[in-house]
Amino acid sequence: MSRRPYIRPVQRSTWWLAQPRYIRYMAREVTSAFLCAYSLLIIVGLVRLAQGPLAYDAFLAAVYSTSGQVFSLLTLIFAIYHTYTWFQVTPKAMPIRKGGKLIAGSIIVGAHWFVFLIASVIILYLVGM
Amino acid sequence: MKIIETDVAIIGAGGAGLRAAISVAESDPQLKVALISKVYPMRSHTVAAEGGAAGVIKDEDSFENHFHDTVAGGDWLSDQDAVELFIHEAPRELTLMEHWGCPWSRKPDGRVAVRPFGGMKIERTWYAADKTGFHLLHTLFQTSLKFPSIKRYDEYFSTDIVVVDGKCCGFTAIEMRSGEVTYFKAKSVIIATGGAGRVFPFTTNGAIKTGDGMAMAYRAGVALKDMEFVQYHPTGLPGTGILITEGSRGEGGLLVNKDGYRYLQDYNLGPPDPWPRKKAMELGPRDRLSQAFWHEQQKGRTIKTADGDVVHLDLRHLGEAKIDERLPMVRELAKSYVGVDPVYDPIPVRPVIHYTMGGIDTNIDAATNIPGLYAAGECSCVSINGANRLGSNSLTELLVFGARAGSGAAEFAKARQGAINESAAKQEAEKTEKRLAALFAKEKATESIPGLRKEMNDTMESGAGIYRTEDSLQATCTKMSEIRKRSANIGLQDKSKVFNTDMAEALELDAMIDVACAMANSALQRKESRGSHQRLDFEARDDKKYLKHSLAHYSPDGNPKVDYRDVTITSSQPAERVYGGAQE
Amino acid sequence: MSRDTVQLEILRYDPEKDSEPYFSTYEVPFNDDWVVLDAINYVKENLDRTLTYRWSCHMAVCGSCGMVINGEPVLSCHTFMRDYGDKIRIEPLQNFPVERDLVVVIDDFVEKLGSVKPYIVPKVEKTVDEGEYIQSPAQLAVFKQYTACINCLLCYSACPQVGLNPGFVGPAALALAHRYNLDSRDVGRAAREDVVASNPGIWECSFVGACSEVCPKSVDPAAAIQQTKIASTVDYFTDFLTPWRKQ
Amino acid sequence: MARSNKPIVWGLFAAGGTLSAFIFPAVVFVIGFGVTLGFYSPDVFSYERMQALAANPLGKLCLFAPTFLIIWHAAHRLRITAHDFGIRADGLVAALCYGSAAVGTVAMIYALFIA
Ligand SMILES: Cc1cc2nc3c(=O)[nH]c(=O)nc-3n(C[C@H](O)[C@H](O)[C@H](O)COP(=O)(O)OP(=O)(O)OC[C@H]3O[C@@H](n4cnc5c(N)ncnc54)[C@H](O)[C@@H]3O)c2cc1C
Ligand code: SF4
Ligand code: F3S
Ligand code: FES
Repeated sequence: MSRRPYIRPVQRSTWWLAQPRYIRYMAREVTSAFLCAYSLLIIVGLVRLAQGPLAYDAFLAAVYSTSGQVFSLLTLIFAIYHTYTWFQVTPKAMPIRKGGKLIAGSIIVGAHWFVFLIASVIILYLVGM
Repeated sequence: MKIIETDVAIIGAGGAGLRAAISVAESDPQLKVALISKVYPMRSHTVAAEGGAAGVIKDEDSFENHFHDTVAGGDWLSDQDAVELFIHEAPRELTLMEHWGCPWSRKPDGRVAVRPFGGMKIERTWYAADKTGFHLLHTLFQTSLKFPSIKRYDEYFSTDIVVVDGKCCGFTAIEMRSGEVTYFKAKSVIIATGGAGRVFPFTTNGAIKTGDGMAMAYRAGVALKDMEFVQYHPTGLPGTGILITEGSRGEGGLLVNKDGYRYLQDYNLGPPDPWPRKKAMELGPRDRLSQAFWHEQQKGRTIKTADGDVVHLDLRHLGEAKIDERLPMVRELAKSYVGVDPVYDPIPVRPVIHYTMGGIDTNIDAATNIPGLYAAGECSCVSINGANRLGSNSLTELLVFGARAGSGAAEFAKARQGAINESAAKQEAEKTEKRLAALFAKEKATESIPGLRKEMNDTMESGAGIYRTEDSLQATCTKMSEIRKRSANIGLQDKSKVFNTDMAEALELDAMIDVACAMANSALQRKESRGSHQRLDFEARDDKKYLKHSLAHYSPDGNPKVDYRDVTITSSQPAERVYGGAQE
Repeated sequence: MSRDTVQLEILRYDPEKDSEPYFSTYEVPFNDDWVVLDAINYVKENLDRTLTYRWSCHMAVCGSCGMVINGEPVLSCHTFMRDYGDKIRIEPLQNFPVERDLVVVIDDFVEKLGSVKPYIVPKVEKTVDEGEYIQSPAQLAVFKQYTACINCLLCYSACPQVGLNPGFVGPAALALAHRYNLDSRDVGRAAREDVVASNPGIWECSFVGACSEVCPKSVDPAAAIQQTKIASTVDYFTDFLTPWRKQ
Repeated sequence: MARSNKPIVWGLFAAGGTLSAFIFPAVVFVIGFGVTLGFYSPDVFSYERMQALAANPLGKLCLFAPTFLIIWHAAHRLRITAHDFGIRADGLVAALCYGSAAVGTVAMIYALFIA
């Protein structure tokens, strides 16, 4: 048999360095690490809250410490990137038709950002109330 | 040698081959079907067809209309019994395609829409935007996956029909990936290998359209019928030969010369109405339009470009919305390959070799003169297209006669008496192996494959193009038989067994030379002008002598013997072909 | 910039001679109107008869000439030399075994394509004499885009999950399943779910989106897959909450 | 082939992803910088105020539901990301990711509803 198809090896852990679009993808996926860590932080805060004022204040101090602030900043950046990527793909996942015609993706994405703004303002306002 | 045994074997998995396979599978699920193709089915050139497929559907249309358009369009060289059968089956086959999922374009009420096409009296061309062939092919391919009895052999290059005691006993093919010669032992065989446009240098046809099946049948003893009739399509893109569909004229596109003048009115195709008038001007038949170009060129009224002379196809007045809805592919192709956006500028176009009306001689049941051997699609000639095919008849043809070939071959396989004499058949099949071994073994090749192919292309264009003369054809015939001889001296530079395309090109060249010889010789001997066959030395149609099919019989020296058979006429006596305002 | 020649670096592999692939360089004339396939054909006709690749239509519709050019999967008949520099690097499609030179083995894909039952399962059987099924232009528009796939496999080459998970049914096949699921004439969705909604089906896709970025026919398989995920998830929960409805 | 059970985790992933896209930047801003940037007075996050919020049934829900969805969103995506980084022990990774999310969920239930 003269056939001998050659199978090129796949770089299992570094494949994503090959192309900018893969790097962008991995950046999006890595947002989950920050979302995860920050949700854990919130949960820790809730547990601390349940444990009493001393525990809770120590927790707050940690959040306001320099490393806590750096962590929050990083998370904020990745959270916004998550929002950006998530909105960007919604027209694909949930296309909307009206009268047989597709509604332009940019309109759907724009509407999402609009809701995002309103939601953010409400949250900021409610917390301060 | 590997032997694969089956009931029905089909060579070619384009529209015709796939339709035939499904037809066999539906007629009897017990029959084993082998579907062989030198490329994956969805690569077959049916994929390139853009415009549409003809079938009577509108209330104001009638079978008589379709019959008459086809017969007159074919300059009365069509067999009228075949045309009758064809037009009646056409809407049924197209409806069947709809049932199988073909995304035909629709009218607002949800019924199938039709568009006008060249040489047709009423709109009857079903279309799926401007990707009709693509959708037909993929629908057929995907539907074929439903049938477990259809076993595909993709990328097998078929080379020779095996005939024992005058009966077809299968064929040989080379598995491209291993280089192994395989004998397909079959009770009946259908050839559906498509056309042979690649015989010419400037063509809309893909690289695979090299007439292999025609040559196989021809060498096995089936005549090639009406090979002198080769269609030029009036609107190909200069340089690449990419087709701009007739649908673009059906939608209202205009052809103008270098002065912006709609020159077709000078060739009995007027009046130049601003709207698309059926069977007139831009909607005249292809042969007339291509010939008009030639005359304009003689008069110096075409536009000179680096890729030869062109005229302009103007779609601008249709507007962006209509172009995008009906002709998206035209816009895309023009933008990419000639850098012209038809919304803003006219598209440069010129006539280009498009279709082989002639082919493997079959009867109305798609059967050849060799028992057990059938043919359908562009490789065959049942004679519905006569001397000039009407646009959108061939996609329908490959469905109608593909289906017919399938049921005929199925019946034949079931009724076939007596086992195939395997040792005799194997002996025949081994000839292919030997021929191939000799090709591989040749050390000193004095001819190159691309070189010889180019010489063939050039002589076919110069001698057997839009207009022909005794001298030009004689020169081409002489040149072709010289090329036939010299082809014995080609060899392979690639000696690998695996996916050897050098070998495939050698075999394709071999087939094309046979086909070209049949074309040139048949043309030389037809001393009249009819449809796409136009002779400057015999300008009139001569029904007395040539209301006949030409039949070219194989001869190894490249000079086939050509004889004739009467055309079947049922209800339409030959008359003058009139287009334009004069028709009414 | 005007140039006379361009260098093509083409990946070569002949299983009968080579233990592994290597690059060969060819110098070809530069031509403003040429697509890369024209340059490759030039090599085959004039420089090296052993160069092996697939092509047919030269008009971006048969899907046979997919290659990786300068790292990006493209149709070589629809990619212009004028858009590249003086060196063009040409490799076979990623994620497929290399049969020889630029020809890859696609059996596995063809198998997967068939596995999603890509044909109409009719709602009501109609005979030909009863005419066509009625389908409004709006109903057609819902799935039209997903019928445009030419099986060129650029998406399989671009999708990292195809490379990392050989069992993955992959973008084009899943988009085709979606095409039939959305067709108003079809009721085969439940039957397709066996493959489509299995682990190697839609769930192997992590929405990289590369498939849609490289698709020459704007099929947008990424969208098809995400929509299928949503529909399958809804199905799953409906089946779970209303077990009596299951046949 | 068998139908996958992934819709369970994917459903949570999708819901959490959507919710977090809308609210998480604001939430992180509020928690991380609301006070330090002087946007709010420090007592906005005082023990008493938070305690009151956590005691209110509606407040419980507002704290629990989003956090629950987001942590499950993140857990599912992390599992896939681990695979993308070449870690092939998918069973173990899944157990770790979903396990942590489950632990977090239980901790929240404990903090909000039991303690
Ligand atoms: C650009 C273009 C546009 C067109 N537009 C229209 C239109 O709008 N309307 C219309 O009616 N017609 C149109 N036509 C004509 C029509 O498309 C063709 O006549 C028709 O598709 C031919 O189909 P087929 O099945 O006979 O052959 P093909 O589709 O060419 O298939 C041939 C098959 O045979 C196989 N094959 C060939 N040789 C071998 C071998 N040696 N061994 C094994 N297998 C082999 C190939 O692999 C392939 O599968 C158009 C043609 C072109 C080129
Ligand atoms: S989806 Fe697009 S990229 Fe993928 S095979 Fe189809 S046409 Fe090619
Ligand atoms: S690139 Fe691959 S992971 Fe999904 S969105 Fe496309 S199939
Ligand atoms: S050659 Fe057909 S797609 Fe490129």
